[in-house]
Amino acid sequence: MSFPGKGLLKGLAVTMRTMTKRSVTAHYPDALPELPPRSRGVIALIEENCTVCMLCARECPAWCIYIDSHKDTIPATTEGGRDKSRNVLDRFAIDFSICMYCSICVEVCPFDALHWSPEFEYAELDIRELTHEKERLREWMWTVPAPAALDEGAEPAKEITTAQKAAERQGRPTP
Amino acid sequence: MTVVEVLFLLLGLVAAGSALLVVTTRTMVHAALWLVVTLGAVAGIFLLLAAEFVAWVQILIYVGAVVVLLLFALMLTKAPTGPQPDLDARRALPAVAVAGLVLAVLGTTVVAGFHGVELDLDGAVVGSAQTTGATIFQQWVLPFEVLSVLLLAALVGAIVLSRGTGRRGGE
Amino acid sequence: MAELVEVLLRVAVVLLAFLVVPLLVGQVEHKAMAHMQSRVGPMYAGGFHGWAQLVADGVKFVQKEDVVPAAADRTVFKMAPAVALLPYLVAMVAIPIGPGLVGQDLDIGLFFVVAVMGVGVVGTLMGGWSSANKFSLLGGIRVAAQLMAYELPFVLAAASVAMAAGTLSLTGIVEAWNPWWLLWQAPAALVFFVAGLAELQRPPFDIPVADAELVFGPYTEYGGLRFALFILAEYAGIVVLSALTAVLFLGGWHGPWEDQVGWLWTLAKTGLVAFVVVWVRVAYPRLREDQLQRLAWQGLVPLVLFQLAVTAIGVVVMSS
Amino acid sequence: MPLWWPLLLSSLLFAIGVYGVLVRRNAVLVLMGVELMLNAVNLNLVAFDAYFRDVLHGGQTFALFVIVIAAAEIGLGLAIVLLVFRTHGQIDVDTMRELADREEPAVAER
Repeated sequence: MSFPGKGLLKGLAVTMRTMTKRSVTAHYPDALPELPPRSRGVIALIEENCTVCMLCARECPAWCIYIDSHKDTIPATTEGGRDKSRNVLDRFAIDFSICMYCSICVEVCPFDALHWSPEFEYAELDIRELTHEKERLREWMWTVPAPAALDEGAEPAKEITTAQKAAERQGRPTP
Repeated sequence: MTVVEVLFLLLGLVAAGSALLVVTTRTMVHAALWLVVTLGAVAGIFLLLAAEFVAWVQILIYVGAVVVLLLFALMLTKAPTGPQPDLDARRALPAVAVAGLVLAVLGTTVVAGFHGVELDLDGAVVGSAQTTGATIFQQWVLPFEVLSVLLLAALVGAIVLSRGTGRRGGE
Repeated sequence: MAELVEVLLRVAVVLLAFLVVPLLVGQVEHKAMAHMQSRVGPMYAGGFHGWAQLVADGVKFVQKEDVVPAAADRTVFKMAPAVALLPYLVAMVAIPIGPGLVGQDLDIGLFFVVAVMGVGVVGTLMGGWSSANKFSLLGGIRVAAQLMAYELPFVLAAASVAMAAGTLSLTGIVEAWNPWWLLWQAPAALVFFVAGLAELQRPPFDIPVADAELVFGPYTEYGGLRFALFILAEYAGIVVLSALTAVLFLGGWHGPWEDQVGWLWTLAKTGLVAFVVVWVRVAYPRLREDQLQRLAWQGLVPLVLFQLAVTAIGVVVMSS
Repeated sequence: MPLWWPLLLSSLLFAIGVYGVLVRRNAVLVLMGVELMLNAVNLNLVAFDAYFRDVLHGGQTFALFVIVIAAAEIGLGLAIVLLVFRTHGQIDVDTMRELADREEPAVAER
């Protein structure tokens, strides 16, 4: 049956029913949100993994990653050998006032040096202070949660299978 | 001078002054807003003259409806925001002459005709809703009915006028 | 002397009510609307369930810069909020909440209130025109069209109840009120309430300020204190409309123990109607411009004309 | 209060209205002038009503009637103005000459 004002009555009923129910809002500053792993809060950096390959800086659509480095020479370990050279990271900074949280840098990083941390309370009073240097990015690394568990029956992660194969070839027992 | 007289003079000054601004201002919407002031002041004078009902009808119909209609028309006819130099035709002098003549004739007539006549406002003249309603529906029923027919005609006319171009444009 | 003191006292009470009651309505809207949408609304300001949120808002508004657009008509722009707000204050003076509990009892109170409420729209039109902004101007045009459409059923609905009571005095109407008027005058009450909502540009009739298409209609260029005054005018309008609906159609102070707590009944009924105003806002989507005009001319006007005929028959039958 | 005060004010308003009607070019502003004149008439009617203490309240009643007529007039007038605006794109009363006699002897040309 339809009559004029039916929609209005339905709306009134729904809103009244909702009002009498208890709302499940989390009261944020008092109750912190539990964000899942890989939530795009802030980008954290493991400095040790970074090889200064510059992929992240080049792929960044917003050009918000600044990297400075120099070459370091490692003396040869064997007699008559050649000296090795190695990239040393001097500065790694992300300007979060430009970053658009697209996650491209995290994806392209070949050595897993960049990770998403769910940490989001890093507002600053001045926009220039939103450029965070590698020390701060390293600190955020401690807030990166363990990745989500794989689905039931899914293939194990590639890293683990490769490691297992290598171990089998060497004849060691697998874990 | 009594309080009523002082109030009358003040309201009269406001009414006349803002009426002058209605016809002289260079900004069109200001004219409508000054008209509001004039109408409000005249409504105040109605209150002083013991015509309470007429005063509130004046506010309801004029300020609430007529001025809103006028502003609506100004907005629909794309009245610009700023002042415009060419609002008046170049005939201010003859217009002033005609208006002055009207004022002179009417003014001398009323002043000469009613000089020395006092308006007694303390008496039983009360334009309340009850007395006004009673007189309209007992003594003035015929004009009232004629007026309602006129209003209906105006309504139909306005509808026809505003629909006319739409149909022509459609065909 | 005692008379003067009494008048001053009445004015002070009305002014106080004018400043406090709209805030109450605003707070109810904050909280009720939030819960109707499964939220909790403001929780922090003032400590207990954010009761001081609107006070905090007011303090914030006062601190803001007073901005007038360069192309705007400065005087008109600055005066508009006052013109929008004052009529509701004046209207509140004439609304009784109990026998004798009224700012100023007028012989034609109903007429006075309806006339004065129409003036408030001029303020909105002034704001819409003087902002020198296309969105504001469009909003102003919509406000004018909406007012033209809904003023007629609004006044006719008020006329119906005045006809039934045989008086234009608000106190007199409440005195003459009978519980069975709830049935007899129900269409008029409905029309009065709906048309009043439309005159206040409250949702679902808020197409003049439709934020998705007109930013904020006539108020787009306003900020700080002037914006706050416009918002206060909207909530004061809700209070006046609710109080009028309660007094005209819901019997004002009639109720159990009306001799002792009559004024409480009026306030309770006013609060109930104000709650319905908020409730409707949450429950119904905004009407389109053509739907709005159709509702006025094809829905409310015929309905209220029918109601006038019914009222006239009722009055004649009862008096004979 | 002397009776001629409101009467003189009314004459003044009327004269101002006449000036407005004569001098303005915009049709809406012309209508505003007409409103001023009608208001002057109302003021006159009300003043005489108060003076005569008419038991029939003819003055106030007629003032009400005039207000109603003014409302009808403004409604129709603005409908016409909007129509003119739609067809001509402007509402300057000086340029609306379609209903006037041709200045040229147009009939003779045929």
